[in-house]
Amino acid sequence: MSLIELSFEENGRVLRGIAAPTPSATPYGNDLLRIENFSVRLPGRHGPIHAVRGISLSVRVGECLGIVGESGCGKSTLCSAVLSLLPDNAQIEGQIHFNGLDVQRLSSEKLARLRGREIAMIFQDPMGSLNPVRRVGTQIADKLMVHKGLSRTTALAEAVRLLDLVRMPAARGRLNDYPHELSGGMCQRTMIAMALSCQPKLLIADEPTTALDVTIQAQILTLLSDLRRELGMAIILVSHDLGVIAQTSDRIAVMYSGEIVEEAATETVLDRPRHPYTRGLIDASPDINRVADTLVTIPGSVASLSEAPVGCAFEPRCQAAQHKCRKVAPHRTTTSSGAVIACHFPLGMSE
Amino acid sequence: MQFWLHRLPALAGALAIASALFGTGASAQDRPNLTIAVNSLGSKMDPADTPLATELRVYGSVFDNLIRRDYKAESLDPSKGSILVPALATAWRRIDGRTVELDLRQGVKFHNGDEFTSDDVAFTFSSERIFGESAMLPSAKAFFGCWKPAEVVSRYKVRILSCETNPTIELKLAHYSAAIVNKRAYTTKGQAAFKRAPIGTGPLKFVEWKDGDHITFSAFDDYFGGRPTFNTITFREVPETAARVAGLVSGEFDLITQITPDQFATIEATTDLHVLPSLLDQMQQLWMVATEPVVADKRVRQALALSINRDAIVQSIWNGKTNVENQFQLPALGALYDQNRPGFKFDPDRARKLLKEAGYSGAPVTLRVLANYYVNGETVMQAIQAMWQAVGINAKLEIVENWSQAFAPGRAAVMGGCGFEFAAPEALGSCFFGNQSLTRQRGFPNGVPGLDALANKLATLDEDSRRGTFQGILDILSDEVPAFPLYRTPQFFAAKRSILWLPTADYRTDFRPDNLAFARAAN
Amino acid sequence: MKEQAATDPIGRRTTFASTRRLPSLVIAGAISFLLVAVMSGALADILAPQGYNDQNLLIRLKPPSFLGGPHGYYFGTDELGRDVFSRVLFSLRFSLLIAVTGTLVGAGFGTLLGFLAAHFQGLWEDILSALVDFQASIPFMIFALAALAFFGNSIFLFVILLGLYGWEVYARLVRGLVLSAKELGYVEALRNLGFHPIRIYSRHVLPNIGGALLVQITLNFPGIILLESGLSFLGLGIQPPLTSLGLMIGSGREFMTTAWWTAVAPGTVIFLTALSVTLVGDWFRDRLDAMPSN
Amino acid sequence: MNPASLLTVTAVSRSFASARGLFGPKARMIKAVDDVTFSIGRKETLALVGESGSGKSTTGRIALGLMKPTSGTVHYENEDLFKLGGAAWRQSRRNMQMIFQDSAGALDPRMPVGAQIEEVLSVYGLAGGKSARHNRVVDALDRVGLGGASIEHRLPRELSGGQRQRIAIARALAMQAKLIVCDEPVSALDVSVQAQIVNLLMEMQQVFGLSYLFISHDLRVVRHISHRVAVMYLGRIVEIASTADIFKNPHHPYTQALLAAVPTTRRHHPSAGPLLGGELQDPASASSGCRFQGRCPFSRDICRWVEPALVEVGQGRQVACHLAVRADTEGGGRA
Amino acid sequence: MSARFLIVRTLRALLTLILVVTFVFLMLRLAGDPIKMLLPEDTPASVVEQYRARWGMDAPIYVQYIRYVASVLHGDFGMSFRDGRPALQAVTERIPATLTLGFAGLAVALLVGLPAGIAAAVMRNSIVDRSVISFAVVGHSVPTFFFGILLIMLFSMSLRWLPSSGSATWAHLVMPALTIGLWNAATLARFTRASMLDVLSQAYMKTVLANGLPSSWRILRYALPNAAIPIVTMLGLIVGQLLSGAVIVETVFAWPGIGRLTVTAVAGREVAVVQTIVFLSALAMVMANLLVDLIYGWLDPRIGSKTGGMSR
Repeated sequence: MSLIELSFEENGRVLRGIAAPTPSATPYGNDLLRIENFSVRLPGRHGPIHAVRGISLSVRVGECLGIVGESGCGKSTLCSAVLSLLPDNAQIEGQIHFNGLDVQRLSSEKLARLRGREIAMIFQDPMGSLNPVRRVGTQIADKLMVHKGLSRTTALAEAVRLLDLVRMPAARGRLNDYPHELSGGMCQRTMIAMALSCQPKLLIADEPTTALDVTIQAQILTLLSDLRRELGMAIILVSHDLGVIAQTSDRIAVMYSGEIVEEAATETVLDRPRHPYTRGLIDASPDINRVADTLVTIPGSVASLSEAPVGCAFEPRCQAAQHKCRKVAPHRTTTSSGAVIACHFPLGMSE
Repeated sequence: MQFWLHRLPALAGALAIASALFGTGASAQDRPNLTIAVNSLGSKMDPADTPLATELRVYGSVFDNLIRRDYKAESLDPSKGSILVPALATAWRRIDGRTVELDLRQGVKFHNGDEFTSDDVAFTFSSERIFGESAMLPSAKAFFGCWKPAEVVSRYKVRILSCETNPTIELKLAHYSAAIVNKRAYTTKGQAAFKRAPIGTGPLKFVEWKDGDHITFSAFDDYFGGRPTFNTITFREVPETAARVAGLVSGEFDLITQITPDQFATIEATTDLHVLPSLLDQMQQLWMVATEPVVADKRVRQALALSINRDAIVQSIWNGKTNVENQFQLPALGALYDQNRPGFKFDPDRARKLLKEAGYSGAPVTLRVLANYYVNGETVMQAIQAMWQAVGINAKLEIVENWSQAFAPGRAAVMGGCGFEFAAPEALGSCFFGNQSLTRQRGFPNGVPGLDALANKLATLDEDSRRGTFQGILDILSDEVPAFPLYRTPQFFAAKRSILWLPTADYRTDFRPDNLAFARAAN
Repeated sequence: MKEQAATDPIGRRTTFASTRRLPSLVIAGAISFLLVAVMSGALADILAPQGYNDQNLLIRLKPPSFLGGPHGYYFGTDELGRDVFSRVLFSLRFSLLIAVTGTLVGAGFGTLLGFLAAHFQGLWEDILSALVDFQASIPFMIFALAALAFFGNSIFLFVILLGLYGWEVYARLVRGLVLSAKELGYVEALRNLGFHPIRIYSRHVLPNIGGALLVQITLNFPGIILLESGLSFLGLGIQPPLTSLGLMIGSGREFMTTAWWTAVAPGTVIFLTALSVTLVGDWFRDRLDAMPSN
Repeated sequence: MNPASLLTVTAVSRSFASARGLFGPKARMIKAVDDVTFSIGRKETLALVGESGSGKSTTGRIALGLMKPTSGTVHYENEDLFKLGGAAWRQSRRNMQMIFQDSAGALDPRMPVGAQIEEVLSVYGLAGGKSARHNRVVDALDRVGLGGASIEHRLPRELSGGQRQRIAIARALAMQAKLIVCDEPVSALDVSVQAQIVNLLMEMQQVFGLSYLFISHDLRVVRHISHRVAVMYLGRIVEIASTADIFKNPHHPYTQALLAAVPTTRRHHPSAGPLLGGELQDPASASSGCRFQGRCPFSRDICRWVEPALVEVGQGRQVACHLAVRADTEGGGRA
Repeated sequence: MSARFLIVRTLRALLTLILVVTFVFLMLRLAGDPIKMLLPEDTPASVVEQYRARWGMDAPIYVQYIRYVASVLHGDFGMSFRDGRPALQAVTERIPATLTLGFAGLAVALLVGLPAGIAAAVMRNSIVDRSVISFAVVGHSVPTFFFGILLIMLFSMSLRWLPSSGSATWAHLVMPALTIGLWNAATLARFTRASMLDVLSQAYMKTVLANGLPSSWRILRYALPNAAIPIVTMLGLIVGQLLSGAVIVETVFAWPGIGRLTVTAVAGREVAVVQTIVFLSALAMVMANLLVDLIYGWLDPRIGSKTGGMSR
């Protein structure tokens, strides 16, 4: 982990604080993003919602981390927190370090630089994420003008290049289109182009394909994988669909009720899940290649984030739950292979 | 009775001195520009075209009459009745009971530079303007009765003729409807244009009219009565009473019209302002509509008249600043006026008795008044409604917007202002007698019993006979009660104390040099 | 018709989003004021020391008793020596009564048209849209004055006119709500269950949109109160001897310099009433919004 | 018309105006559903799959009689749905029900769920008295795994998505519906709950002999639940076959692409077909020829000019593709 | 914005005007004998009949209607019997005064309402926000006529700073413009705030934030254009409110405009004048709404494009 503070010159001005190590400059394996014991409470109508509960997580340079979880498990809140996009009234504990910088302590100026240049984000609803009354080209160019100091004309030319990069058909002609004139897939490509415009080191993709059709989803996922290879950026891919995550990520973190219950390399998670919830999730997902008479289900429904559990949050739905699970919240344990698990009685381990 | 007029003689005296001092010497630069706030500018300025009181206040000094009433002299000695003095005519004489011959003043100029001659008089009283079949102003014909077109005797001599013995010709000539208009302007521009840009001989010369906002006049320096004491007069339309008072207090206006006694305190609290009151030759009254069953019985009508405490209304709503007259008569009638006539006293007991006799059964008596028409009109009517209710009359009050609504079926009593347009009993004719009388149109289709016959006897020059006839008419009116008077209609102006000006018993404002002066040179 | 306004399910385009978390003290104050106002109006016969037309010409334009006026005349007297306090109570009754009736007329008419347009769509929507365009094309005050000019003044017409004020807001709102209810699916689900449309609209849709409709009513109500008082102020609404708050100001303005209480008392009451209804309406809408969405 | 089938949809088309205004120029007509024919047998599940804009939901609503087709007929037990009068149509609702994607929207938000089921019973007079009705409600709730009295007094918003979907199923069961059109019934649900509902639907089919028209974009669920699959593209059925056939041996290039695009937890996709490029076409700008031609990796000249008809290519299998037909007749098919 | 959108809007505006003319025509016929309403009350019966024939009121109603429409197209709205001038002249003479007041009021509304609303939304829950909300709620609840009277009392009577009524100088304009403007500013501030808040909560604003654009860009280039769309539709409403408000404000301040003419014409049952006013104000409103539609279509690229329809 590098906590180096570099100073370098850009546009004739000395800027302090944001290090810009190229992937080659930083040895692989170093953490680009480190989230430590991070918690978020959001005010809700019926008391606070404890959306994120003591999460620790790291993303390495150039890595794709998949976060999977069902609705309301706190995965989107976690993403927003990385860019410090949470509402003012959110209560935050713990730390997020990006490239050695404490994200929450950044001045608004540095935060803007972080958001624009270092970390990019794309969202679930690509259509709604683009300003409906500004032209697609302008929206990309705006970011280039602000962060790279380009002139309008150069920025627009750069926008064409970026749209080409994301395989936008007839890229030049799209500059003057408004978002409503594009399909959902094209909007997401535009969002990706905008995200890539300042060569971010980390791209956070929050359910990027949920609103898209399956064939388009496949296109976008392929695109993301390709771009990661080409540009060497790290990706956090968030989805509720284990299939989507499985195809794209190097590592998977499984979230349940605001916590990460299991985190390991993709193959490990899919082939040898240790947490009963992960197991259930895999079994409950119907697979195109697998036919069973009945699907294995997880009884009950997703736990509410407003109630703080005493024991394990998954305990009420867990078929392997024992007395201890109701009383004591399981700690995160790291296995020798580097996998993390939070369960008293992990699967595949004899007691 | 007219105790409140005590200040007028003093004012009149000051005026006389002031006009002597400034009347002739002031140059145009020295003369002030007056801004007068009126509640409405009206919509026309033709004296014979059914003018409204608001309109007459604006253009009252644009025209002159052949003969005018000397209100100042009358106010100093009310017992003399109406006093007629020369205006455009220098002298007049009776040829017979039906004919008056007048000598015209020479060298009088109209605003457009024309000289005033008998042609203008003849045109003013012509068939084409008033008396003809398709006259421009058919409504004026009713006022003049059976007058004939004026006859030109010479360039400066005319004769006014009536079809019958008519003692009121001179009085009518002093009436606003008889103001002299310029023939050339009238005939070349047409009546519609003339009434938006009038040409007369008066001290006010029309300059500009911005509808709904202001009308401006300049001083007509060739005025035969002397050089006007003002430079310009602008009438501003300010419908809100409070706003007019505010404007006067703030100095924006020099003179304001149509205030109520309730404003006096505010005005008089400001030392450089004063209230200028006058009583019009008119009475506020209630019309009885006998065709409505509930008031078909004259005893009910009498009861309605008797149950009103006029003194209370005058003392409270009018601050005591008007008079209750005993029946339809005014001091201006001079010899015909009977000061001792009893009139309608406040007598609720008798009213109850009369109602009982008439078998009044609590049917609603609908009282109508025009909205924002008479000063304090709605207020007074609400007071009367309460007084009627106090004697057991089921009085309903309706506030309406115009006369056709007021006289639409369902009304039993309507507030009106028919009065002495000239100081003679005949003036009541348009109200009460004759085929065209309002009474016939509105409630007594066959006329008031006995009234028309008696009224015919008025056509004589014999004063005593006329007096007897008139008192007889008043007796009938008191018995039949086609209408009954409430009080003299007062009008109140307020002005800067520096403005020496007297309002009159006429609606017309008089800004002639002898009636307008300034205590010190205006800034 | 503005599409935005028409399709917005809670009528945000035509109304305002407002203050979240209004101080509860303010809300409590507003609700208490409204309760007091309604009670005073309803119980005016009992509460008022005098009748609204009881005159005493001897004590005209006297200041309120706390300013040295005659004893028992809390808000002073008017130009006929009537008790301003009593008249305010009765005026509240008439003003509120007329405003409520007008609101019901408007809400009823608008709701009906909204339902028709949303149910039949097509031609009915065109009719509604033409009517809305028409209404929007004549400034309401001028429309009301014209109607009074042509048809003369009567309470009946007056109430109808007040009802016409804002009907289109209800129509748009209801159309939007019904359409979104249809979009939500439960209308179609009920139709699919074989329920008669009348049953669906009366038993299911109406109760569901009732809250939003009620909010709209509270949002419109201050407007109606102001309109009523405005027309009465011009002398074209309620006529004496009846009384209304606007009429009181209308006749009281003559005495602003000498007897300010004649206009200030009813003016303050109008202001407070409109303010309270607005605040309560906002609060109510916030509450409705705060409920878990359908 | 197949007398054995419960529901027969014959040559159904439906057009919509793209935009409509008082004075608007003549609106363009978009064929959302174009000449669609299929039937569903008793106790059978037919899945209708396709991407957004393929017309599958419209087809479902037409099949249910909720929407009138521009042309074509729908027969339920040999009765033409659109020839029924208002009352008879309403009566026919008893047999045919729908379950929506958004179960919250399908329930009256302000009425306790128990009352909503009871209302159906009382409207149709399905159970004698009030207590009998109530028993039926409790019974139905039991059936869908919501036993215990506490649920029935709750409002829809107080239930989870899965519970609401169960209520919708319970209501259909209470009505003794025979055919249920499920429009994306599980796509809004979490995976764990989705599995519960899928299982429940299959169980109910077994117990009550229900037929389903199962509309979904999720081929993974479809594979699990359906007996036959019809694949729609831009308003037309491009392939219809038994589930096993479709998944093992998809004939139409679009079906192949669709299968290839499905994300799977198995990293090595056994039936990986070509990944589809391009976007879904605007249905309004449909040109001549095969609708899929623009995105089809195997497109030939003929595809550009001649629209392929849906033809029988095997046992209960129909495909609308020039190439697939040829391939099939040439023996074996691709794959 | 397509040509089709323009044509549709224009046709709708024309339809509305036709409806207004029809309404004006019918109203006179529904209200009783139109001749009696058009002539002074004391007109003799013979003259009434004469006029009935002269004005063609004895013709079948549809003929009368066609004639009426034709005369309106020629700008002939009949005569004002009060001053004997064409009604159109009496009305048009008043237009400049009302326009002056209207524009001044609009300026006050925009200059106060828009910045206040934007500031409140951007600084949500701050003291600024609370002040704006208080201003908006209070401003919206004060009856304009009462507020006007209070202004007169304060500035004319007590302080003597401003003239109380009339239109002679610019000083006369201050109080009426404030009265009418502040009331609308309250409405506008609230609406702007709501609209801004709505936009600020949209997903695309999160995108702007996530892209690190400066807050001035965020507010001015990204939020405002979107928020402006509903605000512009609101402006059509405000024009109507200005005209409605003019009736009362012009009465209170004796401003010689259309509003006061309406009141006097109604009181005098000047039917021709009232008809003219109704038609002309409708014309103004329709033009204003047309303009609003055009701006709206220009601001919002979704309107009138191939995917945005007439009614969604």
